[in-house]
Amino acid sequence: MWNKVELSIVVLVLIGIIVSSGTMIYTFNTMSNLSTLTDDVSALTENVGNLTSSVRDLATITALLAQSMGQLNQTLADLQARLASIEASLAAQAKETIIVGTTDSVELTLDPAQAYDYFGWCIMQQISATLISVAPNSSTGADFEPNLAQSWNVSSDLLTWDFTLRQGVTFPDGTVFNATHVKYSFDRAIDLIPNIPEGAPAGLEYNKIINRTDVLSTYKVRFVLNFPFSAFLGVLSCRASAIVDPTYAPLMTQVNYTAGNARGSTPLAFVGPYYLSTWTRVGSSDIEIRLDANPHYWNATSGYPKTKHIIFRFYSDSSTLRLAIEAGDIDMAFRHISPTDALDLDQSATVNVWWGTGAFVQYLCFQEKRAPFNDTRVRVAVAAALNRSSMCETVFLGLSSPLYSIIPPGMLGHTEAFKKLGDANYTYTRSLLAQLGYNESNKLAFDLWYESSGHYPSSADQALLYKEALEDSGVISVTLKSANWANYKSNRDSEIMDAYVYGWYPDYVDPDDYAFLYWAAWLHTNYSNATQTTLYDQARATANQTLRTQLYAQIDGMAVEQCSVVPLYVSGAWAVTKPTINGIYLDITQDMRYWLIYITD
Amino acid sequence: MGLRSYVITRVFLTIPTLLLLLTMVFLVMRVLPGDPVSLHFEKKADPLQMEQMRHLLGMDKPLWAQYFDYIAGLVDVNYFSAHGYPNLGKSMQSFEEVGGQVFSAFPATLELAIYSMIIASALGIPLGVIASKSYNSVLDHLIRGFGTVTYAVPVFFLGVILQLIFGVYLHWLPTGLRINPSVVPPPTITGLYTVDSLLQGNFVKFFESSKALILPSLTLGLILSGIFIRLTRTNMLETLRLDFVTAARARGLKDSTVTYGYALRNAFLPILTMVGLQFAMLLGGAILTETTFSWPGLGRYIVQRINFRDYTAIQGAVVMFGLFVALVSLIVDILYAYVDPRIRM
Amino acid sequence: MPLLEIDSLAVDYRTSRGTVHAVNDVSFFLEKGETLGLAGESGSGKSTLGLSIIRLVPYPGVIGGGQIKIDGRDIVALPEHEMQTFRGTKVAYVFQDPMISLNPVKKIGAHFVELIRTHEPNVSKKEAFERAKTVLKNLGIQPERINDYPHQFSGGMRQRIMIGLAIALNPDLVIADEPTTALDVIVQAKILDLLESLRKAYQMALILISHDLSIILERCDKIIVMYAGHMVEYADGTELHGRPAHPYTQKLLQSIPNIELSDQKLTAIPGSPPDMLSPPNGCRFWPRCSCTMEICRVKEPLLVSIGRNHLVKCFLYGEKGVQSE
Amino acid sequence: MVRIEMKRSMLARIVPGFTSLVKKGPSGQMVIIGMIIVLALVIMTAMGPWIAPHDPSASRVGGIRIPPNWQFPLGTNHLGQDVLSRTLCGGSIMLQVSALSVLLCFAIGVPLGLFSSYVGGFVDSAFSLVIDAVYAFPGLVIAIAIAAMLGPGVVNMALSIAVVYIPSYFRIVRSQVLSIKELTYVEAARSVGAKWYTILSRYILPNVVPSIVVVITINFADAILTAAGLTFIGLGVTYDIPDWGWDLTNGRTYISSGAWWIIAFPGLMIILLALGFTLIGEGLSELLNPKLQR
Repeated sequence: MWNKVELSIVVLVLIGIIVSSGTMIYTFNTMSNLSTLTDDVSALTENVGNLTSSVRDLATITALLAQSMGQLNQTLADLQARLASIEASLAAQAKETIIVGTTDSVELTLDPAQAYDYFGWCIMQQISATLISVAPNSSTGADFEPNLAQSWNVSSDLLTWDFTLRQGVTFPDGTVFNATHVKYSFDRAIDLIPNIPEGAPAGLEYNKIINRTDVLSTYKVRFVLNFPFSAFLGVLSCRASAIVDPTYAPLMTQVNYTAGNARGSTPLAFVGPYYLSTWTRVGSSDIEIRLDANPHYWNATSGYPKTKHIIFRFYSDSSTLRLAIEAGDIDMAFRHISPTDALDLDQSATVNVWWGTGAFVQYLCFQEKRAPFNDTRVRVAVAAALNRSSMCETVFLGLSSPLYSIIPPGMLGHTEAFKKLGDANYTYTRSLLAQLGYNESNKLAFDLWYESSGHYPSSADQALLYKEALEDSGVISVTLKSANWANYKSNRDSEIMDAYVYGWYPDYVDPDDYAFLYWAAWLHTNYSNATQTTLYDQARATANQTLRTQLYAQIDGMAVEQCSVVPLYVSGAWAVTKPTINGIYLDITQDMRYWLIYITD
Repeated sequence: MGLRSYVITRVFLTIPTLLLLLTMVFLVMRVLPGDPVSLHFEKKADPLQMEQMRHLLGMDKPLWAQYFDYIAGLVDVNYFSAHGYPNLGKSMQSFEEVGGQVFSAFPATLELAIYSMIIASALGIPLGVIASKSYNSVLDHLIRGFGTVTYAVPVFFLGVILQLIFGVYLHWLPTGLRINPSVVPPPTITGLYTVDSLLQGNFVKFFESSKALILPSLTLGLILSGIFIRLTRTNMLETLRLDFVTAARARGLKDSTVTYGYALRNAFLPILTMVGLQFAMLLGGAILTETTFSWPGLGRYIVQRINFRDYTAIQGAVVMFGLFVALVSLIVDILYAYVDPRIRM
Repeated sequence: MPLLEIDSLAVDYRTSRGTVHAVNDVSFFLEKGETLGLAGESGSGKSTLGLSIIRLVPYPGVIGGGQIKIDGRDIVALPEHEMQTFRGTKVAYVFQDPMISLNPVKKIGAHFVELIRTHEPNVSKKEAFERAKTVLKNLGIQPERINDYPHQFSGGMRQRIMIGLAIALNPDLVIADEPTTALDVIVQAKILDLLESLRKAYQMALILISHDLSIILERCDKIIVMYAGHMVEYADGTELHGRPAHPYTQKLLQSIPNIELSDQKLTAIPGSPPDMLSPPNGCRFWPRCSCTMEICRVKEPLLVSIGRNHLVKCFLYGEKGVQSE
Repeated sequence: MVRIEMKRSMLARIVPGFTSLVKKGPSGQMVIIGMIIVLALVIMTAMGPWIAPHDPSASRVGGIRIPPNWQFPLGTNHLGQDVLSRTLCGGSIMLQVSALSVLLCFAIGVPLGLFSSYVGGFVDSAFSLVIDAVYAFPGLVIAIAIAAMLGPGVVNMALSIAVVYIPSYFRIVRSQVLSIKELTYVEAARSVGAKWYTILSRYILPNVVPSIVVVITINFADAILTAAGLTFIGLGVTYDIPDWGWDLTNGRTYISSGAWWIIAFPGLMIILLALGFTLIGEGLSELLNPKLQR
């Protein structure tokens, strides 16, 4: 090692020398040129003359600039005055306004029947409301609190769900919120499904879940389901179940962004803490989103939202976002500050970093249509060779944690099932692969794909670490391949990728929204398992938590045997703010509840 | 021939070039492997829906028909007068009008381009002149060295360095965006913040928007100034050698008169043409600069659309770039004709 | 006191491949109203000599030594801005090729106005314009064309304009560097006549530089013959025509076609001018000379007087030249 | 006679270009320095794998983001990879891509230019119309579009870059040929019944060579920068091969946290490489510019 270091230093130094000597030659030559001139006095004076005159020319040119600059300075002077006054008024506003920097952007629309991206849902949560919602700081995500519904009860067979609605909730135009609005919202969501290119809001297909919605009375509504569904409350608490305003929500068509008309750009009923007062998009990415307090908010009396105005600013990547929060351009940076930045911002006194629990998981999928992964033993062998902890330590600096069950910790039914295979368990891997005739000379070779356009956090670095860990087994050789998000999806659908890393954000916080990933058809792993699906349906059909826990545990157990999909890690969550910002809850729901945030001085 | 007739012919000459350009873009986008629609859509799109989408995007037609629609759409005057932008088809992702998106994104790029052009020429041309005047002197070599180095620096590298110095350490200038977050952007008239804010008579906004412009345009301008220096220098060296310059000197005219009135004014013609060509390169650099400074322009638009395989959008943006470049070169040529009496007469 | 007095002038070109002594040890003087002819093959340094008088020797040329006195004032060390006042007012220069000697993007009028107002700042634009018009009239160009661009004029016209620009501020000395070479024969004579008449009218001194000895013979009082940067012979016109001393001059004269003598033998000079980077030592002409002696190869002859202001640089006449070393 | 004429014009352009560069003053020395830099970097990259102290893509050889010290002379990056090793080996992709693209441009642009200008007439004007259309177009935009469509990979990258630079070859060759075509000695050659390919190879090509050399060097520099740009946009080749472009792009994320060394060294290398080629190009073009020769 040592001599190598020295050797390479020597080489570097050599190059340094070569380059610098090159420059030396050059400058020397310059000088010699000069000397040939200098030995003649007149030439020198002339040269100097030229020089000065040319400098004078530069002056003449810059003079113009300077002039205009001068004028500008003048204007600047009174500008400063104006600015001072402005800043004063800004300062006054400051306590009312929070500027949030983000790298997110609304992907498509704010129509609950179609929107399916984190940021879209985040905005929707601020400007509209669902019947029920998850209490802040809930550890399991199963502590539901009333929102537009005040109370609810469910039949023992989990098929009929009745909700009593809150009274005195009004839309901005004065319309009083009632059961018909609820029915309208869900009927619309279901009717729209065939008209939407991307299908129903992914994951939750209302048309499959809900049989019908009945208005029992002005303030009573009933959902009748097609099958017993214990996680239905979770579904109702998610953004796709937000209430829409019939005036702005046509039945058969989805609502898209329309420039200069924030209200018309979303079908949502403005019954949330905020209005959407400005929404500017340029070339289908957000430029400005401005939220103003909604005076009609049913909870306004108890002082919500605590901050009148929320302004979103949009940055192209995490490093510029970090620079912005450091420079104090923004009050709060939420999604995505990179782990590195988060950690060393944590050291600085000028900002606060808030740490929370994550529910975003990533997992490794195998293409089981063909060799090598049509053989379970190969999948298991590879799964055993993975080294989650080293990846988490290196790439996420410990801010995300190894995941040994597709259901993230904290949630009902989370297990450590995959620990059974261990991490970097090379002996096991080698023995398994040996059975199939793979060894140092004849390695198991396959392509490992990752998404390259930043759809998942540092996916390239992850991939590199996975590759490394697998190849350390000595009997596996991995070829890294990458594609941007669109191509990645199409590759997945055309099933050309041997092994590929995928990720999942919860639609609603319930194991029901995770467990199915093991065999989800849209992952195109070509894996299916009747027993697992039946167990899954049983878990759906019971409200008995202990029983559900067991059932999910069984599913995990089988997953370990099959390794159709191998859980990798669950992310952490963090937000960076100025020290004056308070009231941030980063719980398992991954929601940012802006109406709870306030400024202290 | 007269200036007017020259301009007219020149305008007519651009048309075939444009048509060619459009055709190439279309082919590039269509000849590539895979069917855009099926590539684009997510899991749930079943065959029937895909058909709907194809129909909606007019991709169920044969290629030549698509081509025809595409050209026809571009020259559809009614559409233009109705929407205020040409028909570039619908985005494959959001089904919004690509034309609208592209036109809304373009001003940012334009503003960036203009200002960096100004910086580049304000820096490059005088330096080039000075270098050429003190030919082979230390000054000349220094300026030349500067030019060469700036040319070799990757745009985004320079951008990051500037961000770090002026944004993070000195806190003088914003590190991104077109205007200070706490200020509401000026109402869109031209789309150029600096211009709009002035039209609106709001100096604070002007101040803020120009502050935000400094770093990006400086980054791009510096890179470009290298080329300007080289161009100016060589052309000046050539003209300074011409007889009429010596003759002017022999008549005892002032040094500045000779340099600018004679040498530069004649060297200016070739410089002008080159500048026109450089504009294309500048737009290329703009893409990287926009990404570095979160500048919401056409470049960033393309980059984002690529990640969604939004073919129609990419095509639209590329066409927009093409149109713009064609326009610039047209203007340059007309300017040329105007400056050079030999054509003007 | 002579108008122009040049004393042992040397002009060098410092190229990266070595130094070229383009003009070597040249001395002469010129009174007001006199005409001097500079004859020699191209590359003999005559143009360089001309340019050095207005101190516009092109890069990388520098005045390597000697004096150039105009009205007794040595201009060699003069600062640039003072030199500028000299040019155009005291000394004017007419260049070889009129097609490229005018600024293509400036109107003719502009050229004049610019010139006049640079040197006489208090003259108003209008005045200057009027003066320009009169000058044009004198040159036989209709004044209304003053607003045309150079490219609208013929070569001859342009040369007239150049001359106009030269005499506009009636300088004491005009240097015409091959003023007619680029023009066709018919125009040539006209231009030269114009030059002559103007010279008389304004009593200017004229230095006529040309490779064509005949032109010089018929128009100049004094003649200098240059070869490879050396002034090889100096004499009055008639004297030189009567008895050319230097072999080179003789050869030059023999190469001029002459209408009077019908059976004249035209002889070209054998060989070609030396490479100025490495000129032959001794007399620079010996490789082409018909009467070369041993000494010519080793020693450089000095200028020796062989009659009333008739100097020659050749050993044929130069025993005392040798002794004087 | 013809032969001599040709030799003269060849020598007149090539000799000042390629011999006695030092004597040619600063321009010549620019060329030499450029060559030295490029050569040095090429050698370094070639030797890289052998002299690199660590496996350049092995993570955690030391701690994460360790500033330069004795054990890690250039520090380590965000994955704990040895920056020194990566800097030593990281040139390969850049060089491959640029070399390949230059090769492509040359192989397509030059023959095309020769052919079109030699044939002349309709073909020529048609070709040049197309080429000019491409030439006038923002290069990086095309490159990005094509690269995005083709997907990552050295060849694809080279292709997308090549498309951008073919026109400059075409144009230079064409203009040269058009000027040379009419020269007396070519006329003469034609009159004595020389075949078209003899004329091309014997008389025209040699005269075109110098200016092509200039274009090549400039093209090299541009190709390198474009490659870096594409990588920056996220269209780079796979991640497990050390590459300056990648390190520059990633390093950008960490410079704000003070880890300048991750970005500085690969950045420096790219600049040096581009600078080397630019120097050669500028020097040569100055040397070969007839208008500047005295």
